Amino acid sequence: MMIHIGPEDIPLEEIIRTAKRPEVGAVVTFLGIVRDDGIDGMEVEAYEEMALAELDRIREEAMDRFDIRSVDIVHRVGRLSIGGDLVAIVCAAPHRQAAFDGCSFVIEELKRRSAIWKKELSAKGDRWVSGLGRRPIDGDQDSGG
Amino acid sequence: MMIHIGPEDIPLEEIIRTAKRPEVGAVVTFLGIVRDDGIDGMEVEAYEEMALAELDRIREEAMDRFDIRSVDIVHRVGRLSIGGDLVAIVCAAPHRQAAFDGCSFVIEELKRRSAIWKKELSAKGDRWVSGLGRRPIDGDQDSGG
Amino acid sequence: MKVNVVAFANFREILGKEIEVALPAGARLRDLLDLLAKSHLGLHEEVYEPTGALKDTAMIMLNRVNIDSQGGLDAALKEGDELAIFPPFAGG
Amino acid sequence: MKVNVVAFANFREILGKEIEVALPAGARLRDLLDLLAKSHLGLHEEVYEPTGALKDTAMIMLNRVNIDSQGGLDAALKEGDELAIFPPFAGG
Repeated sequence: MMIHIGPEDIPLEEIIRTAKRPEVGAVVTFLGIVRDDGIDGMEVEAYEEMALAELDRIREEAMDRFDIRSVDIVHRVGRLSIGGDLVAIVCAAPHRQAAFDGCSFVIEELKRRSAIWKKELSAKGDRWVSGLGRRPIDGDQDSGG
Repeated sequence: MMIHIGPEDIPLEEIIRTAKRPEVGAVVTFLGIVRDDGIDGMEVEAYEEMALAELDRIREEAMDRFDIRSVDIVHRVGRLSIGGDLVAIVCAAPHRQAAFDGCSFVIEELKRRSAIWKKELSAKGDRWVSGLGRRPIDGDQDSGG
Repeated sequence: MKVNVVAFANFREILGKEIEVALPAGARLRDLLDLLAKSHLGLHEEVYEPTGALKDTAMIMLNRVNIDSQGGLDAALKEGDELAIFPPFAGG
Repeated sequence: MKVNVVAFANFREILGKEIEVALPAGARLRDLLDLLAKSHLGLHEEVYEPTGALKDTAMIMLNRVNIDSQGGLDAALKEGDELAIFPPFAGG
């Protein structure tokens, strides 16, 4: 299992291939990409030690809550273009419902709890994306899926 | 968008890459693989014309119901080994909830409505998997995620 | 008249994937199944309950439409009909 | 005493990613923020409401624990403390 924060491309195919084990029947993947909301791209930064520790806790909670066999989480940082990969979560389970539930749980918790920030870059002016910290926001208000 | 039934390997990375468009922020992928339930592999067959027509309807229903931009569905047929890809569904949307909902909808409807059958191959004897046709079954009773 | 029969899964193993069957004019679905059962061992048991009713696990389509809406076993056949027989779907 | 300050997002743009600050013994979090605000334009407005309360959008951790549970602005600082300041998380 892989938990990683870095500027590198996400090796999605390799992660999915590694998630396949004999007892796995379902692999659900969430890929968040930089959406074109009239922006030129995105700048992403992380408080890496804190974010990695929290992602590890989120993975453990997911493995406790759902009948899943593995969770991989990769979040990119640095300057990302429109259509660029932002985050990938790969959740493998014997059955599909647990794989869907685990994958969805991890992305929701990641957005709420991991020390990562995004800035939308635009000719009209850059803008830090409003986060989900103390003031929970319904739905998506940013360009990250 | 791709709807395909065939024996070939599923070009998952290519499908995901193609699903990325400027207005897409989330790509959710379901990959069903042959799980080791004490079997040696699986033989899959389809009533291809009928299954393809139904998969096309399922895709249209998903696009009507959810705010999604694309749905790809690939189902393999023929002899598959443990860990082999069985089915892939790739759903791309501006926001993550619609991508999850669309992907989950398509695999549930595919299992219920598409003219495809699986036989579990085992030294102890081959067995056609009980399907979800007239007699809905709760949960997974087969080795396909 | 001739009708075409396509079969899948356990029914394919009994009948073959696709066969053409010659029937007397006026034949009904029941007649076709009885004729096939004579030459294909095990078909009768896969299609019928001991009571003579169609099994839940035998799904039959006449020209791609479920026979339940076409008179069931009494559905009338005509030249060129396509009959498909298969168990409940189990894809994915 | 010296404390270490790490900042992210809009606070990094104001303060830099990591700075070391010398403070008199007995200093509290409020003193540190006031000292930083003197030399970093815009920090005060990003941290404080006009009322003087901490803004909801200024999250401050002292040694990786939220300051709300450590006395808030009155939290006492000691040599080697790590203060982190950042806006609400916006990853994913």
